[in-house]
Amino acid sequence: MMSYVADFIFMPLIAFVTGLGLVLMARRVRAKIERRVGPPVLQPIYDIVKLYAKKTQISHGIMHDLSIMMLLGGFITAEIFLPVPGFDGLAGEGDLITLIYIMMVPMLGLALGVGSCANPNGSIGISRALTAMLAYDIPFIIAVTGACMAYGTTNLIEIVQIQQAGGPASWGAATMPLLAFGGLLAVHGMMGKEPFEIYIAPAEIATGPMVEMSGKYMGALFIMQCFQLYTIGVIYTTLFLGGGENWPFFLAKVFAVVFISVAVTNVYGRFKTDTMIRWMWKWPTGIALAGLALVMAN
Amino acid sequence: MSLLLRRRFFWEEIDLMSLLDILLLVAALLASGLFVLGRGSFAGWLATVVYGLMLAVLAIAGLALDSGVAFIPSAMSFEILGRNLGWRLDGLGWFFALLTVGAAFFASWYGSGEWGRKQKRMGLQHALLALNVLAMLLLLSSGDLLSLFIGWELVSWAAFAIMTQGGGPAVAAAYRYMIYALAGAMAVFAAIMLVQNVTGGLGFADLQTAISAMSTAQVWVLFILFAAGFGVKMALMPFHLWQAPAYSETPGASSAFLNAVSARMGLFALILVLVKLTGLEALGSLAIPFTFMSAKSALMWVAAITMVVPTFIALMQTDARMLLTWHGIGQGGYMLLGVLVGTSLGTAGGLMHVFNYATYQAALFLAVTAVIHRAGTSDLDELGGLITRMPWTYVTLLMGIIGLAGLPPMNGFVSKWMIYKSLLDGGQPLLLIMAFAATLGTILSVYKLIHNIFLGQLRREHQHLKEAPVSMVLPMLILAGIGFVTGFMPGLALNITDIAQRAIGGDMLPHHLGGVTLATGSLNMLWVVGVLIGAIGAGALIFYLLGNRRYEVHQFDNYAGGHFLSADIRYHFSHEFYPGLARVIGPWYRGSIVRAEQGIGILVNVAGDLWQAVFRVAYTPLYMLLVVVLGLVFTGSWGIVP
Amino acid sequence: MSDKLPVIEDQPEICRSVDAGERSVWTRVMNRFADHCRARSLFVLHYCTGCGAIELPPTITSRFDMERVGVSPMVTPRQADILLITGYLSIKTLKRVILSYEQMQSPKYVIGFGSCTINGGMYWNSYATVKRLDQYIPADLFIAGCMPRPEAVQQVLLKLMEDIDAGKANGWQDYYNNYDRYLGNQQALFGESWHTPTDVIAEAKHYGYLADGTMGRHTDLLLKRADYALDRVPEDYPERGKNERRLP
Amino acid sequence: MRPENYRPVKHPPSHEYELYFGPNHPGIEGNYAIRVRLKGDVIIEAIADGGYLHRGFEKIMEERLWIQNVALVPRICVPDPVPMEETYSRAVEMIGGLEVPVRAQWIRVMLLEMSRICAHLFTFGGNAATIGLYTNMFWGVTMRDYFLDLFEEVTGARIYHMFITPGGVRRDLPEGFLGRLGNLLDELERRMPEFEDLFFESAVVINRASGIGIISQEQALSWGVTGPNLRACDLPIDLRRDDPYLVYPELEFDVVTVEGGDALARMMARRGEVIQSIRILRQIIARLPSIGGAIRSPLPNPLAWNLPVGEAYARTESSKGETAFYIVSDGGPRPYRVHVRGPSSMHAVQVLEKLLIGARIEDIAQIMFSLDACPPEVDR
Repeated sequence: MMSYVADFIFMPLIAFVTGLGLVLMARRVRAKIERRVGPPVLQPIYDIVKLYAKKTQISHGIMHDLSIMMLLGGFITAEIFLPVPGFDGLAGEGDLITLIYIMMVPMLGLALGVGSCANPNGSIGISRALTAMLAYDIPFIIAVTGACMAYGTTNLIEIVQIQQAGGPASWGAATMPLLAFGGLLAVHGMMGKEPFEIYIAPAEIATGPMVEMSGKYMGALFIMQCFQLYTIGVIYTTLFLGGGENWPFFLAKVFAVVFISVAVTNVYGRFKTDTMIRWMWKWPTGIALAGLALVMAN
Repeated sequence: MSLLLRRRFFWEEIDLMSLLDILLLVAALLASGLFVLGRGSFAGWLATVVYGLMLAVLAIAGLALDSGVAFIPSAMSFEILGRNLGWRLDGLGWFFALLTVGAAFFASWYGSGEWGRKQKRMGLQHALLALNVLAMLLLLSSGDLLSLFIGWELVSWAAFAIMTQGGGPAVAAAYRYMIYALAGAMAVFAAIMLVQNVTGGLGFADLQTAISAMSTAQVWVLFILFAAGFGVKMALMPFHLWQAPAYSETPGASSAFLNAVSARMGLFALILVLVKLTGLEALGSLAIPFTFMSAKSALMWVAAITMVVPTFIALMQTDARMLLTWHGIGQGGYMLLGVLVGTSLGTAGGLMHVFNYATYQAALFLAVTAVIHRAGTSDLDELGGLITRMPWTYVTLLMGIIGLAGLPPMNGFVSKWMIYKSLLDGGQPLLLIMAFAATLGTILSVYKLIHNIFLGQLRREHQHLKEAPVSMVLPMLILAGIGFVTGFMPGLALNITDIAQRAIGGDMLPHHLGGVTLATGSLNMLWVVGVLIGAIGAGALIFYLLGNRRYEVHQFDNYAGGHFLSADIRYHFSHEFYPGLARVIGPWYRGSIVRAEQGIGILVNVAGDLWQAVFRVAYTPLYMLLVVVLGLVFTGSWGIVP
Repeated sequence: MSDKLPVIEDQPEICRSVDAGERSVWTRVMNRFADHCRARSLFVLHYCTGCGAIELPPTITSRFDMERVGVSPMVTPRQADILLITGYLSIKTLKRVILSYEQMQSPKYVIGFGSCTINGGMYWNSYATVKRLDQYIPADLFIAGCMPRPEAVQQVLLKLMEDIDAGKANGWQDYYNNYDRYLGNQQALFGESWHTPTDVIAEAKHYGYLADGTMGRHTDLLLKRADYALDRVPEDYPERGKNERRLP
Repeated sequence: MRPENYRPVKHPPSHEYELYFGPNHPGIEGNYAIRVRLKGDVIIEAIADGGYLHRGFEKIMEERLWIQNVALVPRICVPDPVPMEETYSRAVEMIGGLEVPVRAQWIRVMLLEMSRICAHLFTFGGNAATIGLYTNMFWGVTMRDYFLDLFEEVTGARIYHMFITPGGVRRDLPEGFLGRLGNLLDELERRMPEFEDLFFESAVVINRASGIGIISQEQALSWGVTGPNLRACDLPIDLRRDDPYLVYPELEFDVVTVEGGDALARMMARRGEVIQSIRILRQIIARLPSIGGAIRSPLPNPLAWNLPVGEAYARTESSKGETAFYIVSDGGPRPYRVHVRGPSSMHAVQVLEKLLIGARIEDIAQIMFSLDACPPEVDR
């Protein structure tokens, strides 16, 4: 029982703190590429505390509030179902498929909240975000399917154990490099970084979903960003990089996954929506399908 | 349930045989009674109560079936052409009958209140609904191929009758449906005749012996005839064109009923004939020459295409009812796919999806009907912002779409999970990817549905709308509630599908209240939903405890690039909701099947005209000559060949 | 020559305005912490109201890089903390500025940028511009000059941070407390029918910032005209057609 | 509140909606607005909505002395102020019959070309930022900042120099300035490949910019398009070549033309102009030290300076297009009437409105930035 309590409290907390680090890394890397200093170390925390400490909090109705709860709740749930070193409590109760669908709950919540703000920019942003989801999820799903076929299970704990049993040579990235590469491209789209940043697009739709978010609503979005980067990093690490043996290695892998994305993002512009779909359905999907074929052939 | 059976119950005292008789008798009485009394304002409530009673009877029958009774026979039987027609309700039929009567119960309840009073001929609708129930019960309890065919025809005509209620475009759509249904019935009839020719019998057992006796080509013909004939009813691709217009033009409550169960009759017949009687091994051994595929995998691919294509057609719809019916077609693909996988997990998933689909689709249709009732339209471009005006309808629609999209915590997720998992374990990654893609399309589509109706800008003419009355809100909320409860505790629904699965045969799926535990990854919805609710509660705590109080602003207090908004500015983004996607997959919507249908229509017309011309034109002697010559040649060859 | 300039002591240390809830030690500590964070995370509204906006890109880009002190541009007024009035305000712009200001979340800060916001500057005799910003919305700080250099922008932001940290930048409370006065000035400029979709009075009531100056004869006028509060569309709205420019 | 510019759509078709692009929008250049009517994300109608930056320049200038207006004119166009000063000064010189010393002419050309580079670097940055390529904006704006340093060294101000006065320029160049300018040009040339990789040759940029906002040659001529936008339609029209002023006839440079007329072509035309400006500046660095003489012809007391009765029209090829001043003097100490012919008012109103029809939401910002219109100059 106590282990469950520890899971429920510490896993989201660790995810949040790690996510803060990931956000800071993203901002710092970007600053370095843009040849400037970048934000101070505590900047992500300052931003979130500042937003929560706003003295007026504008709401656009109950659904707007509920969406924030769904957003945080969905991601907290996702964190609890992730296998991380030392805490696997609930990863066995729901598998990889469950996890992928749980991650859609906060997205749906956000979409509903943005819709209830009644701002056309927000609605267009959600329309683009969902379109982007359709674009990047197909290669991602192929990668996940291929990995599950290769491991013969969707149980996250077992996936990690299978990879750790054989050392780095048995990591997904080594045994199925094509799937891992296709998945990495899809993960880049999932993080919403350029060139796939079509749903924030400040110059086009004025930051889309965030357009009416203020105060703690915006703060929740900042927290969501932390969770999102962490969750994506962990899922990719679990599937293809052998999961976590211990915390230092594990975090290094998660940071590496996110780093690849944030390092290449700054030299690209933003695709148009249809270009992104075409690209995603051409390259990562093709690569992942080739990887899937290899897995099936074995 | 095993605990309950230690004691003797009253149904063990009374004759088990009569349970089905009671059911059919009550249904027939209700249908005929409603034709007479339907105009009274009490008719709807009467029907609701009777459906409730029938549900109770079915529950008793269910307990009996669960306790190991193979089927509940009926005393009713006829002798036609020397063949004995019999009816009996087995577990599979019972499962579908439960859904049928349940859907009729909620539809009737919904139609009894304010909504029914606004309808022009509600009495007829009630009566036709009862007729449909009767026809479906007859179909579901058919004991041999002939009674199956009779039930099939009855269901088709009853559905045709209820579809024409809308008038105008509804009649045209229903007419189109009827053409498809008759063609399907012909195919089924041909298949039955084929069986009769081979074995001389029409019992279910005859079919099994026929298949073992037939040549491969004959089995193929049988398979194609059955699949096409029953596939028409469940709108398998490419026989899907009739369903969306026909169902969406039907008046609200009846439409919910039709959507929830009517198309599933086709699935029932397919399961009965292809899975239960023929057996999946037989289908699997029916290889397509020169390919790696068998009849089973071909049908699975058809199911997968039925899953994906209609979903993406639904994405492009601008009418709420059309959108939902297209999804109905797509969801049928999941069910068939799950059943065809053949593992205990897949069969249970497919059957559970039938149940889940019935709950959320009925709820969705009732919610959309409530919107039509208040706002007068279901055109997605002409609504918006109704969340403040119709919050309970919004809640229903929200729960419904979460189910339809297959996200936790609703029940749609569980059955889809089981189907995904069975595909993965069955080594069908491509089908799994298609299932995932269809789910993604569904998410896009249902968000458009809820956004365009309930979110966004409230239109000026809808400023003074009220929530739908309790008689409408309550049934749909209960349906959505069932969806949630069976999502939280899928074991409840799996208990029901167990009965059907036992009737089909094969392994049973071991499950518990929270889901299933498998070696290769398990699902415990008690944990998933519990943690999700707890985490949303934590989110609520964070939301309410941290930061200042919220202040709700008016809708026009909104960022518009620094501009001022007012009621007469229309800024609701609704039309062409996914423009980027439409640009990519738009060219795929060339409507090849629509054109094929039109082409067949033209071909039939041309052939008819030609035939007519043959008789009209003045070359009769020439034709006579031709016929005579051909006849001579035929008889001559007849003489030569032997 | 002393190496220190004499400290001018003529104005007393402005006390933190005490919130109604700020009685316990806990809330006081939390508010200090919040002020600390507020001062270090400032989002500037991305609204180029005037020509001073030309010096903002240099300020945020690689050479001066304001992100290293936590200042970053934000797109919509909902997310922003600072409204930079970058130079002259034409009357048409002022309406949008007021709307944007009212849509921002408190605490919010206004910085008048350049001489034009202080006294009209170069356009002191223009018929189209507003000469004094602080008559219409409360400005916390001004930067003199035309055009102020990026260093000046940085300096004023640092000063603002100091003020926020010390709890002194409270112009936004003044807007709630003396809304009637600000609204009167706005009405004098825009006419009696002026209102924004934002309900400042209700917001002030909700958050307890209601003061004697919040409501008065100008706000009475506002309530009569406030369509947003009544959910109705006035009948006298002009029809489409007369002056509509049609495109070929 | 009914905003003055709002014209409501009384009963719009149910599939259309309106969107406000600006004035408070990151996709808009400056304080400017476009109201678009959309179906899906395709624009059916676009109406430019300016006037947010109106200061009444032409009226204010009538109330100020000839020399006071020198301080006013650069404020008409903020990103590219030097051509305004130069054109105004030249118009005044034409009325007053003032002769500009040769050295002052060379310095003016140098400032003009530096201002052109600044404006184009700024535009590249803005153009990249509309598609989320902020790195290019950060680098480009920083590069421009080094030019602003040089401006500050010469004129004492970063943005509004007020340096070119009727009759010449205010001051001579500081010691060693040309060397520093040369170094900066070297640095810019060294950085150009970076910008090429990042921006001009980036697949994403080319993908997005090509084919949008196409102006045909006939349209360009009939709509009054000038400057790089015109030359992007493959029309070699350049005032520096066609109607030479100052010492441009003595300088070697190419008129950069690009085929296509779309957003990409306009960007490429500007890129070519930056290279040509570097070439011009190198020639100036080489020749300016050998040109001596005064930098200003003597003026009478500027506070009591009555120009003779007359009128003048002076025009300049600025980074945005053809900038011109039409000035009428009634013999008094102040202009009788001033008209500013800015290129942006054509680009940002009539051209933009027409180009946006049929474009998509994501193209609005890019088309606007590719036209490089300057809202303060539109509104004046």
